[in-house]
Amino acid sequence: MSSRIDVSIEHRNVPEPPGKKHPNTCPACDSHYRDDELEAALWVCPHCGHHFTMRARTRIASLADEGSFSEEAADLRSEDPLDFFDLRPYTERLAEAEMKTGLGEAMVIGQAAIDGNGCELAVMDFSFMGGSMGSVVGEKFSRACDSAAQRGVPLVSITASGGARMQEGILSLMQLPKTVCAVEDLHDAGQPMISVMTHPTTAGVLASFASLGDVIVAEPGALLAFTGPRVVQQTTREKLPEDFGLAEQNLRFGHIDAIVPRPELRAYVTRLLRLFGPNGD
Amino acid sequence: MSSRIDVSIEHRNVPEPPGKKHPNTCPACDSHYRDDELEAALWVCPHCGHHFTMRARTRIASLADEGSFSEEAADLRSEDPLDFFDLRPYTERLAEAEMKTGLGEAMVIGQAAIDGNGCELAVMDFSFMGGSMGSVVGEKFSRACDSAAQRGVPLVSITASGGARMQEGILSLMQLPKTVCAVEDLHDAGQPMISVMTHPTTAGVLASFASLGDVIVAEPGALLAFTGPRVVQQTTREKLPEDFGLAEQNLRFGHIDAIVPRPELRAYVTRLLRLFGPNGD
Amino acid sequence: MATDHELRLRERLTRLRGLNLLGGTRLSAELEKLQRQLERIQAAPTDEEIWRSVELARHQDRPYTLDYVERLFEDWVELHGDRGRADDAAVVVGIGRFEGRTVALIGNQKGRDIKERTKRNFGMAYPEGYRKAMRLMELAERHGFPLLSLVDIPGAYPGVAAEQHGQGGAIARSQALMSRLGVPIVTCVIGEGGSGGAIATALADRVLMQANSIYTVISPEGCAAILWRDAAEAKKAAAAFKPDAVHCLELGVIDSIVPEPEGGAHTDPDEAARLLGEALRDALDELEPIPADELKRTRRAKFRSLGVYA
Amino acid sequence: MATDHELRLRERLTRLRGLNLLGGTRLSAELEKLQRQLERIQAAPTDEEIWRSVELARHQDRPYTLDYVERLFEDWVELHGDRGRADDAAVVVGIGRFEGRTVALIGNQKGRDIKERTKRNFGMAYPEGYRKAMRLMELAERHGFPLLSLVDIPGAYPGVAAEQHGQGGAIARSQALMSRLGVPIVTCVIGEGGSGGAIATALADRVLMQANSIYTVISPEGCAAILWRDAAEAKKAAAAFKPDAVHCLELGVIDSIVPEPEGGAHTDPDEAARLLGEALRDALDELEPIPADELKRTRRAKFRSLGVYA
Ligand SMILES: [Zn+2]
Ligand SMILES: [Zn+2]
Repeated sequence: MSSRIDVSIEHRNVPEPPGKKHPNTCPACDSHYRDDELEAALWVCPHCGHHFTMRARTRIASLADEGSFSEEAADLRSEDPLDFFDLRPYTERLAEAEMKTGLGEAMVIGQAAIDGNGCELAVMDFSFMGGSMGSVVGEKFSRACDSAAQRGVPLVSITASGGARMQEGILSLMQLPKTVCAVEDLHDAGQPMISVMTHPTTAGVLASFASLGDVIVAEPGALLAFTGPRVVQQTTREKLPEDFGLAEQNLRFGHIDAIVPRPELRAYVTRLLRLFGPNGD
Repeated sequence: MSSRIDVSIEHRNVPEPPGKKHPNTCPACDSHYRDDELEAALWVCPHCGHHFTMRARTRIASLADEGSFSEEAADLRSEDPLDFFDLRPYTERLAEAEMKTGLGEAMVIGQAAIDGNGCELAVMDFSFMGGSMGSVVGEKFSRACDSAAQRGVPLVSITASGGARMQEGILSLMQLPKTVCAVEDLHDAGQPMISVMTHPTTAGVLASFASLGDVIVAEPGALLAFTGPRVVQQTTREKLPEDFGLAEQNLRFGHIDAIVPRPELRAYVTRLLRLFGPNGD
Repeated sequence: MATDHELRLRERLTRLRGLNLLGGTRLSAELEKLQRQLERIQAAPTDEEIWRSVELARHQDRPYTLDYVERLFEDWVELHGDRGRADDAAVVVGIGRFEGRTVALIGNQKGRDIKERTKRNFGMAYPEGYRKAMRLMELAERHGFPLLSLVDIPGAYPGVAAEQHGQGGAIARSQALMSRLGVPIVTCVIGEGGSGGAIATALADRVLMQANSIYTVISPEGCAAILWRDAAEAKKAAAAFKPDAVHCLELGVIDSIVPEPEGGAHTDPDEAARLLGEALRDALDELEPIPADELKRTRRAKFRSLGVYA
Repeated sequence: MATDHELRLRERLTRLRGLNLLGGTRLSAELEKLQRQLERIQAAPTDEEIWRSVELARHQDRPYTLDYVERLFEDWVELHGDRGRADDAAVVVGIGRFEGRTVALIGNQKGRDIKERTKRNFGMAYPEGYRKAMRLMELAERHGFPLLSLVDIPGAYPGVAAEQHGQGGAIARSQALMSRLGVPIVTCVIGEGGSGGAIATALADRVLMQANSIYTVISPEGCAAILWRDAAEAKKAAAAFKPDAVHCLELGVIDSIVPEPEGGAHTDPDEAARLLGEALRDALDELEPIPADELKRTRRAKFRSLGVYA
């Protein structure tokens, strides 16, 4: 008896998703670069086009008009509501992440202009505890929505996240409905959200605000999946399609609007801001 | 290269859909009956349960409380806006259909009560030119929606149709948006529509009001398809699944809420009328 | 027959003049347009002329949706996917700037060469395509963008998977959604307006047809196969059910005819685009001042009035 | 620790008392309920008690959605299908009469025996299941039926097809739709409230938990596998992230705890149903007088207030 849901899996022949190597070695073509070389190339491999992870502040600098970015809610910090302790205390992990990244949390928000178009930015940083979403990320995103609504400008969200932050337990799950409600309030205020999904945008972030963009674009090769390939493989023993969960598969299945290479992102977002802008109506 | 849309076809082993034999011979089990035998059995084969086509007035009698039905718009008649002539003039076909069926058109509408619950009925008759939808069917359905809205009662629609009436050309296609708008006006008035699809409910009727029921049920074995099996087979040369387009396949694919055998239909509709009724809110 | 046809159109004009509609300016604009149409029509199309429309509507060089988009839109961004299961290439959707405003566009899209035709399924949408269109309608509504739809579809796709994925319901629900929108909607049939596939995205405030497009309840071949039991009698069928723009206008099914370059749109795509753009702009200009509730009410009333009976 | 826990709950009570909310009666009812909860709590659950909740929440004899439906509803009609591609048996939807009013219900549904478990995919919805739920939400909104949701899902399904069909987006959009509804929504976690699969149908005006249910951001095993690199450490993980009803209440994530029969719901399903029915009825009674706009605003404000930060 066949299942009621057609669970046949579509396989395609595409290259393997990138594995893990030295951070500045291209996982796709093995070219190695200095930081300044990659910085100059927007952290895109000049040889093969592979998109390296981009830090939040670098991302903001690459999009916002010079001097236009004005950060908001920079002083918000996580608490430890569960006294969470796995192999180490949560508070220790937080302190270490802040030390390592120079960021207070996995998301930076603020006002900006892109090619003269006012907007609000909410940018995640994967280096801060895998971009996981706890109470502070939820609150920051929520405030970004309000800031955009109050000023009558679109919100541009750029995600990179492994999912919810386990160390905040059920409260981290609650950041899903929280950010969803924030986007809905933004929409009720008549403002759009442009969602840019970068590698990886998974689990709780994919299943909440990131998927609610009026326009959703992804960077090439980004993993966009609720459950990542390793867990799917282990749990179901299914043979995974070669491009499982990647942006390319998501485009084919109708989940995103476009795949935009990083060098073209600023122009693409600018065009959208113009179309959604006050003269656009 | 695989198509962007997963067009893999699900096949199942189920019995062949009924073919064509003498009207009172069961196409499923070959039992033969007199009219009065079938009438007493609601035109369901007492031996195997096959559902014969049921005429509109018989259907109304089987559902409505005795004496409760009050027909509306009985005097509407088709015109021939295109002076349509194929092998015979449209006007001649119409006259013949009226003679044969005793009906002015392929739909009967009116006020009724079912087990004491007030409602509006819109019942199609496949015997009148294959239940095709032209201007009169569209107008009658539209008036049924208004009558239900004005009296604050639900609409129960019972369809049996080969599609739009070609002889009215583009005007018959316009009955799709017309009936759709009528249902939306009904919904805006706060009243539900219960859609009962009987064999066959296809093409223009399936692609308009019949699919807009708040609850959609079908009779067992009914063909519910936009394009029937013969045309699909001829056009695409695809191997058809055994239950192609039947109610059972539609239920499996999520298009209908339930398959309700005719003897249970009255009780089922009654229950829905109670739930949607004025005390239900 | 010419006289008869003119008579009917004159009757319609007279009826319109007698109506006590809201929005006097709009009505007089409407009347003026009909008057112009009337003047353009010397005679009802002959059977030969009807068949020529069928051929031109299907001409392999006829401009398709994207040909018009590139000529009429600035800042065009094509959007993709139904957010469910697929991105149907037979339906193109996006937003762009048209004559100084942002609009949302839905268009059927055929392919030019064999490879593209296959990719776009010869312009025949799957249910996923209608759902993609519905997603754009919701986006338009959310942001107050007027909605344009360009119709050019041979018909709903007669395939097994299309049925299994719920073609009938998708066409019904797409129309239902259009009847609920508070933004102006303008549709133009730019080639084949084939049956359910066409009406799925044509429940608009203004429905236009290019002069050589057709709008049909069934393909001429399909009609001939059923009524004449011979698909080769398509020409007879077309003559009988009259899918050309002039007859559609006469029957009140469309609001006006968009002229094409002499010889058909394919002979001069730039000029065809200019003429189409003008007609779309005029329609939007008329509709934009109307409040959302009135738009919706009038749109529904218009479609609910279609049909001829005694 | 008990004192500490009580303290926090008292703090929350104090905070609530200080809030200048609309609807004084509703607020005082809220306070009264918290007071009762507080009295019931003698001490925060120990690690052992938390693990016992995990076991009871997953107990093979625990009542599932349909067990409650048959005990609490009259005139129940189960509805089927997402009107797109499938009818997901892991999600049950329908309308029925509950305490004198028609309500719409959405519930996760596990299977009792092997065959039913397979059919219902062990209670784990596919995206089609969330879309089926959304269809019911739209029906509820259209007819003003209050919406009840019973949550009992181990988690979103970790399968390839579930991803290909858009699991993440479906969960997000289901929540978004709930945040837009103008009808009262009451959710109760009746077993496992597992991550995204649970929250997809839990954005409610009132969120309840049965005493032995759990509500988690990730399964204890999943958490252990990641943080301890050993799924067998699930008990440690559960003790660390505290998925039990008492802790969820303390964190402000749920509004109240629905008592179960001594020994767990499975020991006396009738009594469990009676207690659940009472709690659902109380919640609906409170919510029904509130106007749609205020319901929606308050619902969003409540979820937007969740989280702990400095
Ligand atoms: Zn490289
Ligand atoms: Zn039989």
